[in-house]
Amino acid sequence: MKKIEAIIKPFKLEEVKEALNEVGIEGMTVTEVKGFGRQKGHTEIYRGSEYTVDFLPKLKVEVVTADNQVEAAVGAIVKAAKTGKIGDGKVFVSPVEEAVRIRTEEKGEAAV
Amino acid sequence: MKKIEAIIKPFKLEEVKEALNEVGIEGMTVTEVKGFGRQKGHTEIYRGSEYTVDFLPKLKVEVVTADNQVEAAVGAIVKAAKTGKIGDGKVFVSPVEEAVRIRTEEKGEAAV
Amino acid sequence: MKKIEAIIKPFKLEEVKEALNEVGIEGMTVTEVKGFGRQKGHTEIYRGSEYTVDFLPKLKVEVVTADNQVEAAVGAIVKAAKTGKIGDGKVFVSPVEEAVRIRTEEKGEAAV
Amino acid sequence: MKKLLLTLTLLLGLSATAALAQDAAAAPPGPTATEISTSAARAAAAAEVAGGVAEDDQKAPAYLELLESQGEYGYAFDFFAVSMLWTVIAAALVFIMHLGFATLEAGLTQAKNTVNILFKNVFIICMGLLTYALWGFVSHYPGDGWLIEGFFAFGKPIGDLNADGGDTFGYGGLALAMTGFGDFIFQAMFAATAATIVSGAVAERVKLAPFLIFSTLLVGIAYPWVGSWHWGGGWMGSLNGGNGFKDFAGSAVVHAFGGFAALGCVLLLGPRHGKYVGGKIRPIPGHNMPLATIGVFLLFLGWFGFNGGSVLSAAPGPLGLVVTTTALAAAAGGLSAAIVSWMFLKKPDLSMALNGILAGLVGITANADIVSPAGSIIIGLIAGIIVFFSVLFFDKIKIDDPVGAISVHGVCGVWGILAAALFDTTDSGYTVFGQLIGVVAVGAAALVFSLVVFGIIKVVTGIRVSEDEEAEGLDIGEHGQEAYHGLFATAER
Amino acid sequence: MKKLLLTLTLLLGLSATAALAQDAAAAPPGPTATEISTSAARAAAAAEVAGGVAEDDQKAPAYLELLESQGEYGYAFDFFAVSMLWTVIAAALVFIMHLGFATLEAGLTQAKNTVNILFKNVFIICMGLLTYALWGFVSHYPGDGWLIEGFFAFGKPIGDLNADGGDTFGYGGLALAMTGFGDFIFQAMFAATAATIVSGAVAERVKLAPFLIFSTLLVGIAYPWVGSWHWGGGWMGSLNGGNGFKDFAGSAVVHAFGGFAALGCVLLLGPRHGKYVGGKIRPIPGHNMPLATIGVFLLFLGWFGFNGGSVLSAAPGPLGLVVTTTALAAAAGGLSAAIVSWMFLKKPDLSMALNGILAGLVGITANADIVSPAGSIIIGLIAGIIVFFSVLFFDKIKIDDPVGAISVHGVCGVWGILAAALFDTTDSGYTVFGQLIGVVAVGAAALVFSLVVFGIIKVVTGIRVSEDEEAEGLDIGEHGQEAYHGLFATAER
Amino acid sequence: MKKLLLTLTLLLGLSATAALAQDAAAAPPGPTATEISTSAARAAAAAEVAGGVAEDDQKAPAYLELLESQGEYGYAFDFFAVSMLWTVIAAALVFIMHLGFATLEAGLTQAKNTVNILFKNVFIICMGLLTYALWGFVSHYPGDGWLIEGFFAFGKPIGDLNADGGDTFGYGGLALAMTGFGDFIFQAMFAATAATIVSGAVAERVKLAPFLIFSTLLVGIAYPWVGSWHWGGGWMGSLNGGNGFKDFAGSAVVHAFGGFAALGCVLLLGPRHGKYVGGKIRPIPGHNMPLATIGVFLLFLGWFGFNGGSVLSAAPGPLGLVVTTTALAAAAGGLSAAIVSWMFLKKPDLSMALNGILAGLVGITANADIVSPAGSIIIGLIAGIIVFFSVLFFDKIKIDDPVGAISVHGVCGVWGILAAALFDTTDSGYTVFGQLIGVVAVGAAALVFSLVVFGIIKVVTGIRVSEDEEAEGLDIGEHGQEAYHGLFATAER
Ligand SMILES: Nc1ncnc2c1ncn2[C@@H]1O[C@H](COP(=O)(O)OP(=O)(O)O)[C@@H](O)[C@H]1O
Ligand SMILES: Nc1ncnc2c1ncn2[C@@H]1O[C@H](COP(=O)(O)OP(=O)(O)O)[C@@H](O)[C@H]1O
Ligand SMILES: Nc1ncnc2c1ncn2[C@@H]1O[C@H](COP(=O)(O)OP(=O)(O)O)[C@@H](O)[C@H]1O
Repeated sequence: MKKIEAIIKPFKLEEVKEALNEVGIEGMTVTEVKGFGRQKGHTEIYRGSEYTVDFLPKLKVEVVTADNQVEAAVGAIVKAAKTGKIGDGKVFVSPVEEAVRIRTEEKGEAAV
Repeated sequence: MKKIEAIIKPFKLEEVKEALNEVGIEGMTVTEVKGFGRQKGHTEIYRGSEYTVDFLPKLKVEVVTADNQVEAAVGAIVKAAKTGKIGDGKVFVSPVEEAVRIRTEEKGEAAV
Repeated sequence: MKKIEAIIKPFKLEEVKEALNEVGIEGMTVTEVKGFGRQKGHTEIYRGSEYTVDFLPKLKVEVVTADNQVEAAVGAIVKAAKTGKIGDGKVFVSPVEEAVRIRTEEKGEAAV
Repeated sequence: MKKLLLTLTLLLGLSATAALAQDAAAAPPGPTATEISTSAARAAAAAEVAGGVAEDDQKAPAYLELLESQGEYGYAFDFFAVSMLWTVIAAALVFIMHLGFATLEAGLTQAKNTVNILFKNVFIICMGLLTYALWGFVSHYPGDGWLIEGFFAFGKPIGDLNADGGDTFGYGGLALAMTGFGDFIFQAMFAATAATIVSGAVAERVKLAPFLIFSTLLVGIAYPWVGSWHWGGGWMGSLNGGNGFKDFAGSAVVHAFGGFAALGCVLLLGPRHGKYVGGKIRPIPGHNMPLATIGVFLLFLGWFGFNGGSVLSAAPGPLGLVVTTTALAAAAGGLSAAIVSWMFLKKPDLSMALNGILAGLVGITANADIVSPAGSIIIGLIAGIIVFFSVLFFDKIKIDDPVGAISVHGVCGVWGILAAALFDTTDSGYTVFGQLIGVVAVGAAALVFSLVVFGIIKVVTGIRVSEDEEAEGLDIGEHGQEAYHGLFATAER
Repeated sequence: MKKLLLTLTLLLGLSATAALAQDAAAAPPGPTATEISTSAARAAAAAEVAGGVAEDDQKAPAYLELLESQGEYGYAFDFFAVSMLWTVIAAALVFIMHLGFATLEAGLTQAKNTVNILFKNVFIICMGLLTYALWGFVSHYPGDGWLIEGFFAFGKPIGDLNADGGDTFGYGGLALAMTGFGDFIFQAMFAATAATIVSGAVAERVKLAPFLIFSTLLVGIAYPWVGSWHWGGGWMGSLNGGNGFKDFAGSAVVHAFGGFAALGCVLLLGPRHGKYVGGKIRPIPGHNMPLATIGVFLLFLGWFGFNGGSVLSAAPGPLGLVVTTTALAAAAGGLSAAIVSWMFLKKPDLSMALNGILAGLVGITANADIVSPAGSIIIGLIAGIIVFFSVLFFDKIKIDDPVGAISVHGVCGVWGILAAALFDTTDSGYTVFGQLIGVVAVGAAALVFSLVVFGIIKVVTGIRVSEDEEAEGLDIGEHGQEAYHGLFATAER
Repeated sequence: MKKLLLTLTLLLGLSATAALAQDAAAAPPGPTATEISTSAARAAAAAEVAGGVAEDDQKAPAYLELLESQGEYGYAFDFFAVSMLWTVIAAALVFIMHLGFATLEAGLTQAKNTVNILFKNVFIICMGLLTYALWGFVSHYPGDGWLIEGFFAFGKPIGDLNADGGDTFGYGGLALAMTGFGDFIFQAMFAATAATIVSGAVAERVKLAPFLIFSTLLVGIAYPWVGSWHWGGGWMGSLNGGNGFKDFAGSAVVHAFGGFAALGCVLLLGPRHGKYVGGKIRPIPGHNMPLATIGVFLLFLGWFGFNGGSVLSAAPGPLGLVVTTTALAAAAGGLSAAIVSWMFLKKPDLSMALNGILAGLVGITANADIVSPAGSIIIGLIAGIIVFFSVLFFDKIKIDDPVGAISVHGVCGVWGILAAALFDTTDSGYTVFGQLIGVVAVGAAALVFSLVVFGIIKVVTGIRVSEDEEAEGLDIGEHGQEAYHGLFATAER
């Protein structure tokens, strides 16, 4: 199994979710994060002084899935999340050795 | 070392923490997340219109631990987090290659 | 590629960011988390009763980077995040198999 | 549940229509006699208040006599107008207490139950005003329309309370210097308070519809019923050896009433899941202290109208005294609760200081017009100490009251009633014993009413949400609506 | 944009300086004639209000005659003083409605647009007060200074409104028992309301600077212009067969005016991105329901001053009636909207109950002084039902109004005007038809003004932020400022 | 620290007991002479205010003479009653300013220090009311009880302020138309304001107990001491060539006093960690802009009572003028601060607009009763510009003031005092020089008091929390209580 972690722009969540559903993935976990990267932050003002905000709001979507679904899933995410503008985010894939469904104690790919 | 990531129902945190303590694990990191899965969301109402909320509040508990503790830890989590109802969550195990305790710069299993 | 996950004290973020920039790392993702560990929580009071808060606010900094940068990055984080007091946090390193930049669909080390 | 609710709706609709019909019949031909007669009972109630005034005013009898001697009340119109204006403004101040309760209760409970708390408070003020118009006011002040003399009277919809012209002392005399509508609106704002007190105590676990039905009965029927014993000229006038029960603005008939009704409900309801685990108390901290603080300041503000308006005229002497004693007691209560919490818990507890202010306010409510400034400070200091130990006590015996309503309104309500005997500077003959009888009667009535009515509802429909719903929060369970939407909500749509 | 803004600033600065100059010239030598004459038109407007009072007061003509017969108004000074005091307090209550609007609108929109909402509301109250002083008041109440008789008058800066001494009925007579400054400040607080209503409807997508210019013109020019037709003694006095248009405190000239102006803006602006997708409505929930609830309670509180102050004196009879009918209609509106939402949506909707309270308040505003309590309850019940279906309707036809301003103020404003004819207990000859003409005229004027002026601005500078900015939020885009900073902000600095 | 605190508690308890004893001794036998005599000094102070009134009222001397000629004040009772009522309502409005300060300060600071801010504000209003009753009022208005003539008087507990009957002009005459208790409660609400101003400036780093002790001394001793120079009939009456110092409602003796006391504290305390790093300013944004906005609107509302109540009667002429000038100055301040920030920072800064409203309000406070509407607009416009540059200036010189209290209250307080000379329309002989002397004296006294007293406390116990505690937040460090609890808190219990 693999874990796919995608950092995306917040307003793309709905589209990413639907794209994943379409390739048969029906479980995912989402976290609010702040991202720092090439997309430059913006200047903010507060009581007369300016300052730079480097960290921008993003969402992290995590999906654990069987090896043979990874490519489809990554493809779906990339397609749905792309705006073509800087700051669109990244997708990372890493190995997962075991998965357990707490409710049933099923293990492995059956659990995800 | 392995990283154990458990997605659990929020009100189970205390029990999971205690179960982990009992098997000798004394460090963990918790994140508020939203989960999407078989547990269907609910309908909400706002100013006269209905809409579906698919993402449900969950907590993610992360524990990095020595290989030989993994089984006990996963078992403890599963036992503590189970309600038997849909949406209880998942446990994922993945490899960790290195760990450093910032304060002491200890490395490896000594660091977790 | 590797993923470096660092749990740090919140007020150290700025310094960690700058330390990472100095070793040439220009992308990272940060999450608000709560940590449980040796650093004991504190007692709080509410309407006449005391209770213990075990989970302390921390930040998780995630960086995916090329293998040959890992050492420098970990070193930079450790140096910047250290106060020498308990609760300084941990750094974990784990394998990443693939990375995709959503905007350009670049893959691998070019994507991070 | 749904059925009960629909029945309720229907009943409300019917009464409103009936009221309209009555009204339509009565109004056009010409001003008929006012619905609420300025009966002997009402005059008696008013005289009790006037008593306090008169004693302070010994220097000005000439003017008062002058007013009364004027057949037409001509020159006195202005005093009447200013008093009536004060009544209306005081009603607005009491109204804002409902926002105070809403934010205090929301702040001291969990985020996942916030919509539920807010909805309950919105419902109670709306329903409270309507039931008071349709039934409560007439039942509260029956004049000579008692069913059981001095003990119970039926209510009915108010009619044209300006039928007497709405511009002279004819409605209530010098000691009730307002029009019928002024009297109504001021009292109506009080009425909803009692039910709101209960709402905080049962928060985070009570089923919505049964609570709404209970609170409708509480505010619609029980509150004016018990209140009529004192303010309606009922049997309490014979307490204290005929000097009457002393409860200036309602430490007993509003606050203790609400507090003991809350106690009854909590006894039937049980504590929140997870509050008491293995003999240990696990505090469930409120989710938003600024909201709670806003609530207490608004309640403090509203109390200027609650106590100040209870002078029932703009008589300058008593008005100045009442607002001064009220503010000093609040300040003393806040301070002593903060200091006591600091001494016993090592750290100063904001949530306790806030409760202390309310404790001081409830404590002074029965006696604000008859104590000295120094007396008011002491009453407040003691109230602040009482509320601290009372909150601890109820937690110890596992009576789970998320906002401290039982301690603040119930226990400190009793303290205020007793303090009226202890700190009276007017030698009016109030005794600790006489006062105790009164407040016990009120508290017992509230408690029994709650146990019986809420008990019946418990048997019929249940009163508590499921454990799952409690864990998930009542906002989603009862309302399908969340109080806060962050980045996520935005993202998801 | 910047240029328009600077021009605006300049104009403002110039007028202020001009005003000072005029003032400096006029003031020292001695009290000159008051700038705002108590003209025939003003007296007429006042008389209309007095009408309502007089009818209720048939028993007290002796006193009123007495007052008028006193050449010096000596004894009447106190009634004048108390009335003036009420005017000032009512102005303060109406002022707090602006906080109510600010928190309601902020609560019902997304967190990322909160600074923007708050800024707009701060701007509107500030700009509204200034333009009303520099132009609006005189244009609103032109006396005999009409440019087009009964239809339009130029404005100019107010001068020394105490020039008549500021202490007698000389300014406005018995039915306008206040000084010139009292009159001004009360009316000025009303003025900003109309623009604030629009601000909620266009929230989350309107470009800041164009909206500020539009709202300056709306509050500065259009509001007093349309208002002069009714309150300024304009052509509406001939409606209802010469009995005049009945709009007690502004269901039409304030609320419907604001609501229809909002409709015009929303038509030009289009819905928020993502609100209507593929024929489906996707609600965009507000980010903070406690804030929204605070807003509605503050608006309810402020309405004591809005309607109560519109008695224009402290006359006890009408005052008591007006606050009672106002409160009952609000309560009924909140309850019926809650119940209807419960029946149709299976769950009780807090956001709807809140809108229902406001619907009841807007519905009673035109007629609070001429209906019975039962009438007010029915007006409120119906308003609550109307607002529920109206909100659904506008969503269905894809008119996106984040806070329901068009339904609450526009639709229920119309309802209030009609209800004045339907529930009148004073036989004043108001007809549904006559009322309809009036409210249609007001609504059409507001709509056309919006379409034309906002339309021109749309062509010249654009009125909508970019899609990217809308997604990211207007707080960062327009202000470079965020409303909330958590742990993160702390960490990052 | 604990010891100091306990001592404080003890002292407070003792004084209260002493007060009770005194009171008990004095009250029963019969009304003794009022504790606060209507001394020559008081009358003089009152006359100053009356001066402003009289000049506007030249047309009504007949009525005023009539009132004075009536031995019994009979007919005048109503004017007295309405004035007293206004005093009480104004006190309530000033009270709500404390909630305004609490929410403004909480909103403009970080979430981790919110409980601390709220606690300080709760403490200050409580302690302020009590110390004012036990010491301050008598020391503030010494009558002829000066220790050092015109410069310092001891305080003592208030007694029965209704001893004169509480119902005639006997207490303060026509220009102070209120009872003793009315006078007390209105002044008491003012008193706590000065300490609250300081609380914002020292936020996020000051140690709790030392600050509470300091603020107790500031509000209890220093405020009435300095205030007695002006309002107590002290030496400032000889300024401006004997015309007296002009500070209508306290630009100097309340606001500049608080602002300069804040400056002293901040100088001793140093900036927050991380505010100035390597010569650069790093803004620390407030955590909750809606809370801050609520605060400013509530302060604006409260100012209706702060300035309006300072008319010290309900005299219609001055009352209307004062509320109008107050509102216009606030509006102008908000607008000019917004526009200046827009021009200099490219974007409109909500936090600055909010500060601008307060700047306008502070600027008009000294002179609201003697300027024209146009004058008030210009005063406000300039105040808004001043506050913008002042905030920038103090940041530049590394005086870290999280809420801008020094700029808003200190600097704009000075501006208001000078504006009284510049924009006076009454030819009262106020000179820039005379005004400057007064405000410098007040500011210097506040600054020196702070430096000395807070300096001593700094040496004895320290005044600043540890760097660790500052990083973690004072809520946990000082209170063991957090302001916000989310999903997590729920989960964890
Ligand atoms: N090396 C990295 N490790 C982890 N997260 C990263 C890394 N680089 C970028 N990110 C995340 O991806 C987001 C987008 O990256 P950015 O460089 O701004 O634009 P783009 O994805 O278009 O290249 C960042 O905000 C950050 O959250
Ligand atoms: N493939 C997955 N990858 C990551 N997280 C998942 C995955 N499937 C489920 N989850 C997480 O686990 C939670 C519970 O899953 P769900 O399918 O609802 O019920 P159950 O665990 O009982 O099968 C989800 O809310 C989601 O957070
Ligand atoms: N085994 C672990 N797995 C995951 N996170 C851990 C683990 N141990 C500690 N942490 C994280 O590191 C933080 C600091 O650890 P702690 O034991 O308190 O202090 P120190 O880092 O000084 O040893 C914790 O708050 C927790 O977030």
